[in-house]
Formats: sequence, structure tokens, C-alpha cells
Amino acid sequence: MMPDLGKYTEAVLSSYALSLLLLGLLVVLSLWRGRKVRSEMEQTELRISRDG
Amino acid sequence: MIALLLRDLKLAMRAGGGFGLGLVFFLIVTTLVPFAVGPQSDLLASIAPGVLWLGALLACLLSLDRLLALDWEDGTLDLLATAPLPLEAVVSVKALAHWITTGLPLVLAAPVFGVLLNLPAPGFFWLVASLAVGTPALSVVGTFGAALTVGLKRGGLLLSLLVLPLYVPTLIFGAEVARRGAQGMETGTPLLMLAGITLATIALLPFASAAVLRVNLR
Amino acid sequence: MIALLLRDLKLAMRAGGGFGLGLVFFLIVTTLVPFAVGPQSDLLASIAPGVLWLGALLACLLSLDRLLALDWEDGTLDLLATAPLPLEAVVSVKALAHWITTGLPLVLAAPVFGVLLNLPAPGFFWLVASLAVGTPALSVVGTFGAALTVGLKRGGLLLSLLVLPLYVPTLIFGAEVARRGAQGMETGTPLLMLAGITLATIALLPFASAAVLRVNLR
Amino acid sequence: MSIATKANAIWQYANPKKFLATTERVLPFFWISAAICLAVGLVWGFFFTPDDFRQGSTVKIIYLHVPSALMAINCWLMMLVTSLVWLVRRHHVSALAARAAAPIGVVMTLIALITGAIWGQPMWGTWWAWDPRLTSFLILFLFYLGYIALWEAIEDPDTAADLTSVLCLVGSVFAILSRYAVNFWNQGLHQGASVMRAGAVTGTDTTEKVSNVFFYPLFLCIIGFVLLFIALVLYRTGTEIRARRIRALLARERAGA
Amino acid sequence: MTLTVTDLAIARGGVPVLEGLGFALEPGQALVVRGPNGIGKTTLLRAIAGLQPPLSGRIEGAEDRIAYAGHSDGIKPTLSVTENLTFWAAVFGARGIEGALDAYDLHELADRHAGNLSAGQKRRLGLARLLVTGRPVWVLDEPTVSLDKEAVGKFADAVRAHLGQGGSALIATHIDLGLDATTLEVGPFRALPKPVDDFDGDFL
Amino acid sequence: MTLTVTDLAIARGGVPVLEGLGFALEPGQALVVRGPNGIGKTTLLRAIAGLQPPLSGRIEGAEDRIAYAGHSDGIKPTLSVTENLTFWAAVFGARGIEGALDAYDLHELADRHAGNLSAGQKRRLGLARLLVTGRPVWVLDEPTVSLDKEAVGKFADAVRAHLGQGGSALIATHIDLGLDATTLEVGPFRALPKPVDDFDGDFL
Ligand code: HEM
Ligand SMILES: Nc1ncnc2c1ncn2[C@@H]1O[C@H](COP(=O)(O)OP(=O)(O)OP(=O)(O)O)[C@@H](O)[C@H]1O
Ligand SMILES: Nc1ncnc2c1ncn2[C@@H]1O[C@H](COP(=O)(O)OP(=O)(O)OP(=O)(O)O)[C@@H](O)[C@H]1O
Ligand SMILES: [Mg+2]
Ligand SMILES: [Mg+2]
Repeated sequence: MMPDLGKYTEAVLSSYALSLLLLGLLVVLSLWRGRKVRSEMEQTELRISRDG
Repeated sequence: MIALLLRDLKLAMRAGGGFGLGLVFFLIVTTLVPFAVGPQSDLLASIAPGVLWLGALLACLLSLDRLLALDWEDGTLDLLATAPLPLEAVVSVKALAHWITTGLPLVLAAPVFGVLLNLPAPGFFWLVASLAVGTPALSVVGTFGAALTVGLKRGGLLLSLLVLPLYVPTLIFGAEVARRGAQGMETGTPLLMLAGITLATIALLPFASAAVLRVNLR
Repeated sequence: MIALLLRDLKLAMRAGGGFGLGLVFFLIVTTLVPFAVGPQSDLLASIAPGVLWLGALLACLLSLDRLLALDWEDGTLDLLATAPLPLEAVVSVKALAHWITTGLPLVLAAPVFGVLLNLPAPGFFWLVASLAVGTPALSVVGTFGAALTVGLKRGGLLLSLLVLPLYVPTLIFGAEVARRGAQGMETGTPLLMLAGITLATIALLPFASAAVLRVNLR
Repeated sequence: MSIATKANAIWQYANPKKFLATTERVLPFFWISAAICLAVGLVWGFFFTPDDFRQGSTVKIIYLHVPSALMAINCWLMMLVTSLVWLVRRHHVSALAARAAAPIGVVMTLIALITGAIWGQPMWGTWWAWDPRLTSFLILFLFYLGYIALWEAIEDPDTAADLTSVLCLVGSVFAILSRYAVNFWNQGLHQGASVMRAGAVTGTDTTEKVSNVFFYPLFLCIIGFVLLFIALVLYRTGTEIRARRIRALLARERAGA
Repeated sequence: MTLTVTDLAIARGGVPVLEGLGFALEPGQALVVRGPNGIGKTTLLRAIAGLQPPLSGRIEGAEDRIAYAGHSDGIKPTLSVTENLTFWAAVFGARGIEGALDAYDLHELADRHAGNLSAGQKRRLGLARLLVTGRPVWVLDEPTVSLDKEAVGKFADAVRAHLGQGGSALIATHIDLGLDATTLEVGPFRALPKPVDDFDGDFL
Repeated sequence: MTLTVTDLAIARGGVPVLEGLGFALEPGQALVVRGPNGIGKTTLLRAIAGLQPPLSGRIEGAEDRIAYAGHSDGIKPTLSVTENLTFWAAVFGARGIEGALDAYDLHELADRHAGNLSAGQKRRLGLARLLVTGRPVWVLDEPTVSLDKEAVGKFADAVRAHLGQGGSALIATHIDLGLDATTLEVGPFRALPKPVDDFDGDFL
């Protein structure tokens, strides 16, 4: 299955690994912060409308 | 406006010799370079124009963070903003004062430092010419950076971060003129570009600086 | 004392990322060097250790002027001087905080910048080692300079002027270690000297800094 | 629809509530299609394309390198446009979108730089060369960092939006200037732009042409990166809007107390 | 010309602090702004001086007629008292600085560096600056901080003289100045928080 | 322990400003220092706090017992109110900061960045710092600058409570604090210029 990358195996694999890692990090961090901020906002809204 | 210029110059003189200090910093950088890269004179000669330009740029940069910050802290900027002077004029004058206290002495003293770094003989003229044409742009761009960061405590490093990439074109063309000059090559194009950058920044950036300053004063 | 250290670190983080910015300045200096001296990679490789050390030194230097000045301006130093902490401890902690926010990140990031300047492979280890051993001295000496100039408006350039000569020995030995390392030569002696300087400054300079600070507070 | 109402139709998304509601609906589409395009493009490119006769298997790096390089530039362009919109029409969503996009741009630039550096090692025998294209990317990276640092350093959101917008404007001009300066300073090693040239696919110039085998998966990857970028920007803008809303709510609470 | 403020709303740090504020300040009149700490007096004065845009409402007759003096005096410690004053006189279109030195009894200090003055002396210098601006509307934020009784008296005299020449003054202060002035209590104009569900484009 | 000052002479910028000054400050006592601008009150307080050496004379019972608050508050704008106070509490050997927040009604502002406070709110924070030092002798230079009436009252209460616990306070001010305190008028101790021909080793 794995294609033969010859003498450049390291180069190709490491660039794929690093790029996908960075992209993954970006997406995961965005989603994580998005979730956090969203729930924080809902809590704040709730609290404030409850308190008056 | 002239009053503002004179006051800025006077302040620079009073505060422990503003004129001298930029120069001395330049001197120190150029003396440190041989310590850092080793004393081979051909190596030094080949990097001399670049190092001198870099030294000038850093000397400018280092004096930037007080360019507007002091006036901000003691409320002078608030008062100037309500004075009959347009802010565009204020920032232009500030940039001019900065150039006179930092850029101009460097231009005049550059040949001496060239000697320290074994700059080849034909390079001297071009070094001075490139600095004379390029350093005003450094001051004007620096004023823009100072206006952007004026409200921030410890803006110093942020200021460098914002300003240095903006210095890239000036540095490239300036160092290129000096380097080509030192090697006796043709210098017309980069010098023209350098002059173009300087004129364009002088004509346009003060508006951006004033706008940014107005936002910061809010 | 730990409270002071934590506060300083917190302040550094708050003020727009104190950690990152020293690093970024280092990055910018290393980027500008090729613009100034030209892109030939063999030339760059031969000056790389020196340039990296010079960059580290300037990154330190640029962050010095706010090391004590902010605390002076808002009266914190007056209050600390009347607090139960001895001033010697205060300046030592300040130096430590400065090293953690500026020196340490530079040490960790230096290899990356080595790549940018085509540093020869064996040089990486020695570059990091020399920076790790040498940068604490830069912070301690810098604190002394900051204490000397703390009362002066626009102390920035004067501070550089005072501190740079004091940095010369550290720079010489540090760059020497890195250069010899890059060329595969023996590095024992300069590294030993560098370590000696660092230890001596850490042991002795805080007393000088505190004394000077006490005079400045009067 | 007349032109005027059409224009209004665009500006209504400047209302944060409307923006959130709309993006909520379209986001799943972007996420999914981005994932599909990227998965198909990358798998196709990685597993089912031949090696290049000169570059060997390293040519596979192109599927990450070129799209990220393109997006790094386009992201800055987008920030420029939204900054202008903020300065002229003062729609908060626009400023927040610029803020949300910057970190994406940084990552894209980083990916382009890293893959380029890894590619450079076998091809040019060095990780880094001061080639104009590479150098101008490094400068772009610095601009991104400065832009983000400025956002982070200023507390008042409107002030921050104003200042970063002006920085983005001025920075763009200087970025272009640097590009020419760098070109002038060093004619480098890097490939010319051929993917986007008209003759790239059909052209007969074999040295410059990217052959079809490489081109189709590359094209898919580019589309995938674009979609991913859009999804991320919309999502992150939503986050920024909510963060801003929290701020406003807390401030309101404070004022009421 | 009258300074007229109509239905003004102002914000600080993105939070509305005062709203619905209106007053008219005639030539020859002094208006003392009062209110507890943090109510928004400084913000109000800065808005009137044109340093920050109001949220809504109109300010008329302020353009280029205002001399503003805030918490910080804009004094350069390395310049002498005379040099500081001369500079501001030049910026505002030179008139002599003698009158200003007289009014606050600064002749003795005239050649001292401003950095070597005591807190009260510095403040006197800051107030003297108003006299060289030649502007008709003074907008002053806590002008008498650090002043002793005698200097407060001098300040009151200077304001009275200014009003006598058809000028006007808007002064925020917590203490009694001994001036014959109208008082504007800003407490009642405190901005009320808006209802929460109002998710508007301005995030206010 | 009593703070005793005997025959003190102090100089500022090389010029003697006060001389022959003496007083004793018992526990439970407050002493208000009064005098015109520029007479040397700030200089006196700094000398007593140990920040500058006196020309001559003795200061006893001051070492490590003084909490000083000058014109600037030592407040970090980027730290919150709580963080600022906690830091000083830690420096002076931790006690809770609750009492300090209570005394100046800072609970509402506790999470605000100190840079976003109004002038008076900032001052309140600066005064609250005194309560976390745990030091018995307060040396305060114009503490009520920018405070409104209510906050001045709070300050007076805090001083009274401090005196009640056996502390003492030395306060330089130009206004009336409503405190039951002795007044020290420093005017009479003004240093007389020495005869010119007295060319002594100290150039004084
Ligand atoms: C480290 C830094 C590098 C950076 C920042 C960089 C940047 C870029 C950019 C911006 C593009 C987009 C070109 C376009 O407009 O279409 C590009 C394309 C490309 N790069 Fe790089 N590059 C780097 C290194 C390399 C290396 C080392 C190689 C291989 C030897 C390489 C090979 C290519 C190729 C083949 C393309 C596609 C060109 C085309 O046909 O459009 N790059 N690169
Ligand atoms: N930079 C800022 N960011 C956010 N809020 C701020 C900022 N500066 C001040 N504030 C808040 O805005 C309100 C108004 O402040 P302002 O300085 O106008 O009050 P003031 O009436 O002048 O008070 P004082 O009598 O204490 O000087 C205060 O509640 C203050 O906490
Ligand atoms: N750095 C300095 N160098 C020289 N002289 C100074 C310096 N600072 C203050 N002075 C002078 O010393 C004298 C005493 O100043 P000080 O600040 O102690 O007065 P003060 O009584 O606190 O006045 P105020 O009520 O105005 O605060 C003043 O006449 C002042 O002009
Ligand atoms: Mg106020
Ligand atoms: Mg005083």
C-alpha cells in the first residue's frame, strides 16, 4: 500500500506529518476555544438575565 | 511648528546628550562586530557596508520608543491634540526632530566608522549618500510605529516588531547602494528606489501616523 | 521574593507577550543581516555565530530599559525599598525574571535561527551551550545598567552606552565558543572563561546594583 | 434584485446575530466539503501519483506546499479587505473577521515555510536559502506576527481594530515593496509561478509545466485548503463575536452594579 | 459664543458612563462638574475637549476654542519653567508669558528646571499654561490637586479674571473653590445598562 | 514604640529645605504635616521613610516599621486590583486582602485592570495597599488627592481604625481630613540660607 518514496522518505513523510500536525492543531484549538467561549457566553447571558 | 521642533531638539540635548548617544551606540555596534565575527580584515571589509547600515537602523530603532511615549505619559500629546496645530504637522515635526538628532549625526559620522571596518575606499561616498537619502525614511516609518504603540506600557519590543519589517525595503536598497558602491558597481537603480521610498513615506505616512495617534488618544 | 518573581513574569506576559517579543526581535535581527550583507551562504555561514550572539545581546539590551524604569515611574521601587525585602534580593529577582523572559527563550530558539544563517552543523550544540552559559551574565549586567540609569528620562540610549562595553567580555568569549564550535575546534578555555564571568557577575553585581539603586532613589 | 438591495443584502451580515445564524447553517457544508477535498486530494497525491523524473518522490510535497503558500497570501488579502471595510463602514464583524483570520495565515505561512525548507534540503542541498520567494514569505510571517501582537497588546477592542486595520494597510504596501526589493537584491533558486499561469496545464513548455498527473490532485488540494480556510474563518469569527459579546455583557453588568 | 452640549452620551473603555447630559456654558460663566469617583467626569471633559468622540449627542461651540488641562500637566522636567511656558505660548500663537508668571507667582521659580519643583509648584506651572493659550473656554480636570490654600486662592482669582474677560470655565473638582459658579451634578445622568437581549452591531 | 525625630535637617536637590525639626509620634497618634507648597513636606516624609538620608539629626523608631505612600501609587495598570493587592500582601508577609477591599469598597472593582480605573478609584487602591502591609507607622503624602467626599470619609475611618489598633500616622495634606489629629506646621522650620562666606566641606 505504502508507496515507495525512495531516498526521500524522510523528507516527504516529515513534511506531511508536520503540516498535518499544524493544520490539526489549528482546527482543534479553534474548535476548543469556540466551544469554551460559546458556553461562557451562554452562562453569562443566563446569569445576567436572571439577575435582572 | 518651529517651536515644537526647537523644543524637541532642546529636550534631546538636555536629556544627557541626545545627539551624541545615537552616534555612540552606532560606534559600539561597529566595534562589537569584529569581536563577534572575528578580526579577519577581508571578511570585515566585505560585510562593512551592511553592518554600517544595520548599525544605523538599530541606532534609529533604539531611540524610537521614547519618540512619542514621553509626550504621551506627561500629557503633552493630549494638549497638543487640542492645540491649533494639526496632528499631521506634529508627527512630521517629531519625525524631523528624530532625524536631526539620530539620522543626521550618523550620516556625518559614517565615514569614520567605515574606517574601523576597513570599508574599501570607493565605498565611502556611496555609504554617506545612501544613509543621507535613506535615514529620513527610517525616522518617518519609526514615527508611525511609535504612534501605533504609544499607549502601551512596555511598547518597546512590540514597536521593534512592528517597525522592523517595514524597514526591510529601505535597508535592502540602502545596503545595496553602499555595497555596490564599495565594489565600484553601478548604483543608479537602488539609489533611485531608495529616494522614491523616502519621498513616498514622507509624503504619505504622516497621515497614517496622525490617524493612528488620534485613535490612541481617545 | 517569589511573589516578586511571579509578578514580574505575569507582567511580562500581560504586556503583549513579553516572552515572545524578545525572541521575535532576535528573529528580526537575524533576518535583516542577510539583507544588509547580501545573500551569499558561505559568507553568512562564516559570520553566523557572531551574528547570533550579537542578536541575542541586542535582544537583551532592548528589553533592559523597561526592566526597572516602569517600577520607578509608578513609584513601585520607592515602595519596595521600604518593604522588608533587601534591595539586593529585589535586583536579583528582577535579573532572574529578565533572564527567564528574554535569555531562556533565546537559548531554546537559537538553533532555528542557526538554520536561517546556514550555521555549520557542529556549531549548533556549542551555540546553545554558549548562550545558556552566557545570557545570565547579560541579564545581571543589564540590571546593573538599568539601576544606574533608572532616574533618567530617556535613559534608553545612555543605558546602551553604559552596558555595551560591559557586555564586551561576555560577547567575546561567547562568540568565540560558538565560532570554535562551528569550526570543530577546541572550546574548553573560552567556555570556562564565560562560565567564570557569569558566576562572578551573579555573585557580585547585585550588591553594586542595589547600592546604585539606593542612591538613585534618594 | 436591484443593485442597491443586493448591496444591502451583503451588509446585513454585518449584524452579528444575523452572521452567527447564517454561518451556523452553512458551516457544516464547508467543514465537510473541505474534509472531503483535502482527503481525496492528499490521498490521491500521496498514493497515486508517480514520482517526478527530476525531483523523485519529493514532488509529493507540492500538495501541501503550494496550497498553503497560496492561502498564506490570500489570507492577508482577505484581512486587507475586511480591514478596509471596518475603516470605511465600521462593521464590527468585519474587524473581528480580520482578527480571526490572522492566526490561520500564520499557520499557512509556517506550513509553506516548513515544507519548503524540508523540500529545499534534498533539492538545493540546503534547508534555507535567501531566495526572494522564501525571503518574502519570511517577511510576511513577521507581518502576521506583528499584526497579531498588536491585537493582543491593546485592550480596547475598537482601538485595537482601528490600529490593526491601519497597520494592515500600511503593511500591505510595504510587503509589496519588500517583495520587489527582495527580488532586486537576489535572483533566486525558486520555481516561478507556473500553476496559476494560463499555460500551466496545457502548455508545451515541459520544463515549466506541471503535468496533468500532478495537477488534478493539486487542484483538489487547493480547493480543499480554500474551503478549510473559509470554514475556519467563519467559525473563528463566530468565536470572536461571542468573546466580544461576553465583554460587552460583563461591562454592562459592571455599569449596572 | 456659547458652548452648548445637547443630549450627550459618552463611553469609556466601551462602557457607556453618562447619557442624556445637556448644558449651556455662556461667556463669563463658570460651571463646576461634581460627582462621585468613577462617575465619568474625566471622560466628559475629554469628550468636550474633542479628545474622544461622544457616543451620541452634540457638542457645539467647542471647536478650537478650548484649553484643556487634565490630570497630567504636559510639563517637561528638563526644561525650565520659562521654557515650558514659552513653548506653549508659541504653539498657541505667541503672547507674552509675563502675565502667566505673575498670576501664579512663578517669577522666583522661573529659571528652575520643572523636574525640580514640588508637586504644588508643578501644578501652578500647569495652570499658568492656560493663561498663555488665549483660548476662551477652559476645561479643567481637578485643577487644584496638591495646591495649598494660598495657591487655590490664586487659581480662583485667575478664573475670575478670565470670566471677567468674557471667557468661561468648566471645572471638575471634589473640593470647594470659593468661586461663584453654577454646579452641574452628573450623578443623575449615569448611563443605565441596556436590556441584555439586545445583540446589536455595536456591542454596547 | 514611638517614632522620634530630633533636630532634623533635610535637603532636596542639594539645597537645605527644613532644619531644626523635631517631634515624637506616639502609637495611637496621628500627626498632620502642613505647610505651603514647596516648603519640604514631601522631602521630610521621604527622609523619615528612609528613602533619603537626612543632613543631620536623628530619626528613631522608623526602621522597618513604616508604610510609605507617596504621590505615585506603585500600581501596575496591567494587573487587576486583586493582583496588585495580593502582590503587596505577599511582599510584606501575607495577610488576607479582604479587609483592604472592604475598607475602600473595592469589591466591585476587584477584577478590573488597575489601568482602567478612574483617578479616584486608583487612589483608593493605593490607600488599600497600606492595610496589607501590617506596618504600624503610616507615612502618607497627600493621600486624599482626587478622592470624593465619601472616599475621604472612608480614608478617615481607616486611619482611625489603624490608630485604634495602636498604629500611628504621619500625613502631609492641604485639606481638612476630619481627623482628630495634632498638626505640625513646618513653615517655621524653613532652612535659612547660610552666610555666603561659609565655604565648608559640604558645600552647603
Ligand atoms: C522555505 C521556503 C519556501 C517558500 C516560502 C516557498 C514559497 C512558495 C510559494 C509562495 C509558492 C506559490 C507559487 C505560486 O504562485 O504558484 C511556491 C510554489 C512552489 N514551490 Fe516553493 N517555497 C519554498 C521552498 C521551496 C522549495 C525548497 C522547493 C523545491 C525545490 C519549492 C518548490 C515549489 C514548487 C515546485 C512550487 C510550485 C510552483 C508552481 O509551479 O507554481 N519551494 N512556493
Ligand atoms: N481605560 C479605561 N477602560 C475602561 N474603563 C475605564 C477606563 N478608564 C476609566 N474607566 C472607567 O470609566 C468610568 C469613568 O471614569 P472617569 O475617569 O471619567 O471618572 P471620574 O468621574 O473622572 O472619576 P474621578 O473623580 O475618580 O477622577 C470609571 O468607572 C472608570 O472605572
Ligand atoms: N529634584 C529636586 N531638585 C532640586 N530641588 C527640588 C527637587 N525636588 C523638589 N525640590 C525643591 O525642594 C523644595 C521642597 O520640595 P517638596 O517636594 O518637599 O515640597 P512640598 O512641601 O512637598 O510641596 P508640595 O506641597 O507642593 O508638595 C521645593 O522648593 C522644591 O522646589
Ligand atoms: Mg477624573
Ligand atoms: Mg509634596
